[in-house]
Amino acid sequence: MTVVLIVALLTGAILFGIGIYGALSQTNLVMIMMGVELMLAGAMVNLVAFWRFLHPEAYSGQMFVLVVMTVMALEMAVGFGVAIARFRAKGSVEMEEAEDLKG
Amino acid sequence: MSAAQQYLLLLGIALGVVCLVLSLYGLARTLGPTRQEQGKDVPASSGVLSRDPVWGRYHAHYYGYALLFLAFDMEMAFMYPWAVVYKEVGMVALLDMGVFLAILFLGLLYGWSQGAFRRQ
Amino acid sequence: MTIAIVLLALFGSAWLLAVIEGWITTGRLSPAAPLYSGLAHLGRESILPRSPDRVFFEAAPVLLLVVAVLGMAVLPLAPDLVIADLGTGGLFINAALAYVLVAVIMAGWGPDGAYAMIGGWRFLGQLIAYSMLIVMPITAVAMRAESLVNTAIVGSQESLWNIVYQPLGFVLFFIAAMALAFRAPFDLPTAEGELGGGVDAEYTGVRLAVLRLARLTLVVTLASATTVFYLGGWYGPLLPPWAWSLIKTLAVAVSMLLAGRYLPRIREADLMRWCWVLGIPLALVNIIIVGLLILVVP
Amino acid sequence: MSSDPAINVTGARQKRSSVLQGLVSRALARNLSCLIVPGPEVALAHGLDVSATGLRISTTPRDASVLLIIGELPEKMGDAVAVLYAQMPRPRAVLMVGAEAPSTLPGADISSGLSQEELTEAVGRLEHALAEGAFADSPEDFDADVLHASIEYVCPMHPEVVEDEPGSCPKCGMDLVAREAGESTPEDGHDHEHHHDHEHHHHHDHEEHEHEHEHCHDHEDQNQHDHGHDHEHHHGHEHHDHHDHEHHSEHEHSGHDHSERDHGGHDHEGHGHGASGFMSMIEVTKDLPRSADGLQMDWLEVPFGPVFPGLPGGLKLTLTLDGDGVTEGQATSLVGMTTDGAEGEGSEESKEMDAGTFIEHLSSAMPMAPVSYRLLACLAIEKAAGLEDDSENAGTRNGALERERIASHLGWLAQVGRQLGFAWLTQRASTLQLQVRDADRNRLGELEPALRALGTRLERTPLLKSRLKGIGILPIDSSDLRGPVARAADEGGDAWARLWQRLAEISASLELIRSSGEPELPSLRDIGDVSGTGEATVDTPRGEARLSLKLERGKVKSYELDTACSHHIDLVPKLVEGRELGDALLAVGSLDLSPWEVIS
Amino acid sequence: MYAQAFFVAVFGLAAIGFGVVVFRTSSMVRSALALLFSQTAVGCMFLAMQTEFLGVLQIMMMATEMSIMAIFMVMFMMDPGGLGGMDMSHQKRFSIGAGVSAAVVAIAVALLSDWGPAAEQVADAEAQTRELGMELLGRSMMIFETAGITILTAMIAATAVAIPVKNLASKDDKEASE
Repeated sequence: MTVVLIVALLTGAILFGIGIYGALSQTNLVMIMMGVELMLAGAMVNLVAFWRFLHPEAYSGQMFVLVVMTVMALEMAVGFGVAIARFRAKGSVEMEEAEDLKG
Repeated sequence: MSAAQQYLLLLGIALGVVCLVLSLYGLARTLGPTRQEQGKDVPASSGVLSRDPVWGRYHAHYYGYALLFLAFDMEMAFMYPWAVVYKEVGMVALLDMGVFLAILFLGLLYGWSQGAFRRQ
Repeated sequence: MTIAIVLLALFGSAWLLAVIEGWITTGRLSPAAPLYSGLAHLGRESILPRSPDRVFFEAAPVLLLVVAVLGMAVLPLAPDLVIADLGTGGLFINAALAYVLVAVIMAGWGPDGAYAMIGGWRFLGQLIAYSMLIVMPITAVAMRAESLVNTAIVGSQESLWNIVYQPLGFVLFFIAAMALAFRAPFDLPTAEGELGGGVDAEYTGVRLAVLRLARLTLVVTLASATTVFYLGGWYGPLLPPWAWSLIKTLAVAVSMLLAGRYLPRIREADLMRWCWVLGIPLALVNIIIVGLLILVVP
Repeated sequence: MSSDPAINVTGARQKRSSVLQGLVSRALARNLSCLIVPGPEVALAHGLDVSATGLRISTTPRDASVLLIIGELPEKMGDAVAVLYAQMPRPRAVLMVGAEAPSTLPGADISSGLSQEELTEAVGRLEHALAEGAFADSPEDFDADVLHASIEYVCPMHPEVVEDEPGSCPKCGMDLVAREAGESTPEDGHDHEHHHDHEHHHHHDHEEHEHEHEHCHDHEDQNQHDHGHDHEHHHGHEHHDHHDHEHHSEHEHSGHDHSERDHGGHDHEGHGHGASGFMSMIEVTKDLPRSADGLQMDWLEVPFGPVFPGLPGGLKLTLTLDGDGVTEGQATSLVGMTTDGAEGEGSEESKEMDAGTFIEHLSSAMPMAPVSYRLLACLAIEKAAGLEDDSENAGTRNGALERERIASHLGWLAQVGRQLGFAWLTQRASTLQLQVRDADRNRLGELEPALRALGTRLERTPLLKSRLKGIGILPIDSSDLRGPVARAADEGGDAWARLWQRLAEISASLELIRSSGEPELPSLRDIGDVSGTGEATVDTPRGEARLSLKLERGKVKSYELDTACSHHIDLVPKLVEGRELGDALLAVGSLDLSPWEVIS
Repeated sequence: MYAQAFFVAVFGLAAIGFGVVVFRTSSMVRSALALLFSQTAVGCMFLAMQTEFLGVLQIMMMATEMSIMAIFMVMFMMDPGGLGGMDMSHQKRFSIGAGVSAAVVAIAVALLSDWGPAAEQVADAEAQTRELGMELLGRSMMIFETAGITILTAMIAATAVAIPVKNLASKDDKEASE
């Protein structure tokens, strides 16, 4: 009865793929963070599926998901902090322009 | 009722409410069309016709709070499971959570001292 | 059957609330007023702003209503009168009510009007202020009940209501619930004197009717949550359990409406500062007090 | 109730046969909400209790079915009224009280006189009319000049190219972009938000051309892929191209890329963000003014008024908002009196006015304080006529003035209540205002405990102090303060001090009335056909007003009026700057500006 | 079981659909709220997989976090309303390639691995919350406290970076760097 597991893993993989696409293709710091969030979401789907269908008795699996969720929130907090600081200094949060300015 | 059935029921209620609203909209449509007139669809701004879009970069002056909130909010993800077993575990749980909250409280104090708790 | 009764109770309470609200503001008690008001809204044109984010504009009132009804669906009126007595009930109601924010942001951003947009983003600030004060008092309630199941939470109050056991939590939760329902004096997103209606400003006709209904329902849901978490739910002498639930819910809802009448609107800066500098430490103190009480008193 | 068979509501809704129609029409008639123009405070000043007639007072046109216009509206308000009427959902009706409908409206559906009885009766007629005629077969569209925006077409690259017709730019051949005329010019630094409008019209084009762009992407992406490890260099080069405007770069791929990006870039270009084709956030933001915390955001100019629930009707406050903070603000009055008498001094058309007419003219132009200005006019004319101070009437005149002061301050409290969402205060203060307005000395004595209780109650209201304290502090060098604003300046000079100053004045006025005569409307003594000049000063509820006039053969030849509000309105920019929106509005509200008394 | 697969698939598709919208729309608020609904759908997937506490938690946390994301998008994106319809991406082909290959690898692993027998039974929500609490206070206590420290670090880092100590001090920096 692993069909649910497979479905969940496929979803997780595709979400992860979309997240990678977003993180790589976007020029903007905030949009890149959205890509990362999607990647983490994909990872969480996988983790939950593993916990549920492989080791429902080991709650460290759920603990792991909680930690990923925490990472998600903290990534946002720090990311936005950096975005504010960048914006204040440069007037932009575009990543490309950062390189532009360096040169 | 199993948990799955309960969630299905909730989903059904949500869809039911949506259908109810849609049927209300349908009922309202039977009463007559909305006349398209000059100026009617411009957002109301107290007697001045302001057609300019307002979707600009909005300055949220509370971003200091927002940053701390993002981090601090995570605390309750740990607190609910903790609360449920608190009585069973007893003193250890109190100490554990005490340490955890003390750590977070330090963060709040730091934010406060740095001026995050104000309109920027 | 249960569903019908609970929904009837919900919308019936909203009706009563509307009648009472009309009574307070105009001084006339007319039980049919909500009916006429609803029909009148049905009869008015429902205007779409000219270049809105239409998805948001349409979704906001519906989402608000759905959220309020879903919140009510997990709250028990009597031991067996609950639509879905979830194992995560205390958390689920939080989750449902968090989407009030999403609905308000949608309503604010949707119509592309300045007043509405400012109102929507103001509510985000308001959420940052009140949110922890919804979540943390419920934690303390769950500590006593040793469960997140709402019927168990009421059950834990059989001998002593939580309002006596943890009054601090009740006060914080009540204030935060008022802020969540964005009624006066916390009506920052819809402030009439400051934003000319704010997020409500662009809704007309049947959409406005749905929005108003949703807001009333939200008040009832929050009042019911307060009843379940702090006022001992269905416990009470003589009357049947559901009657006690309804009476308490209505009393809380009316007091929420009345409080706004006698208070000026709070400043957003003050709200945020007080919630973070005073409210969150107090909520922590509440948790610690409850924790000690649980350990000390058998 | 009139049983006129041909009831016609101009703002009726298009009919579509429905079983619900009859029921809904009746509901519509029983559920009337009105938008009061210029504002509820004017209704109160005229002694009208609108909510007692069964109308619900609405604060936005979106929730109103009746446009209730009270008194004669100055010409400048015509456009505002038309906009409000246009934004009300049908079925809608116009109810005129005490005046003719402004020319911009289709005409009153129901008219009534300026009294409570007539208004109640008119509301009854209105209910009847709506029950019968809320739905019509073919209602007429409402239209007014102000609702039309002329569309003009501009070239995104060349801002100087403006055409009336769509087409292509004569200079570069690009498609012209539609925009609404009358917008600020592109060079207008902080009006950055305007650019969206252009882009909006552009949006459509963009989508149509998407196919082409996808083609371009392919090329570019190919390039990227090949030099995958070489990003930094590649981008640096690309941007270099943009800055140099090398449309025909030898690097074909970069060239493609450029044209794709340009599409977005053009929109900005027309707005004075430099001539570079590359749209850079840095360029967009670098000319923007910074907020106090160093972030450059888009500033938004938002009108508050002329019919805004939190401000007196007729006052138009335009605030430039940075988020919900105010960066600058400007207040103008749309209903202010123009002293045509003073202007027309030399000219032949100068309106000579009979002394009696002049008094009526002046007092009716100031609906918020008619008694004070009537008194002022009487005093000035008597002075001009050379009459001695009249000691026997002084008591009654002062009584009337003080009574109006109480009523006016109560009106201000009601206004503050509306602004703060403090429903109890609004209701209590307006009830008291209506009672005080026509009260005699005994009645005022009876009302005294209620008035004092109001003060005690406000003192005990939680949140009120924190809301008002520190709001609207005037700059130290502000001059020309008058009335309560000036008297409160010593005690902190904030909104809280002004509240207490006004409450104290209410008490003081009660004392004065007790010691003076029965309040009576000031009337002009017989002056005869004299000539001369005279000047008088009256301490109106909002501060001293000075009137100097020239009398010729018993007629007012010219006059000059100087009021407190004309000066106070200039304080607004300083008061609102850097404040949070709610605080800024409250600061303006605490000045108790009466836009009618702003002389232009 | 098939019902479970059906709901997991439906919510999975919703999550993927909203995830795609995130990078397809030019309105920033839509983008942020699409991410929110994608995360909500993920939460619903958790619920469908009977991981109730985490599911509800996910649904709840994301509502506030993604709304805050929306306001930051509106603050920092050039055209938050998306009226200009401009493209803010680069190296598209490379990104698509990377995304697709990552997804393909993950899918291949998912399909080709032998996952063994799936667990049929799972504890109900109440027991799950309780067990998670026990885990939190037992074996994973250090993880829990470490999470606390991490949150503290993030709070300090975000505050230190974002909150100006002195207003407009940074303006001078900017001028100096130019």
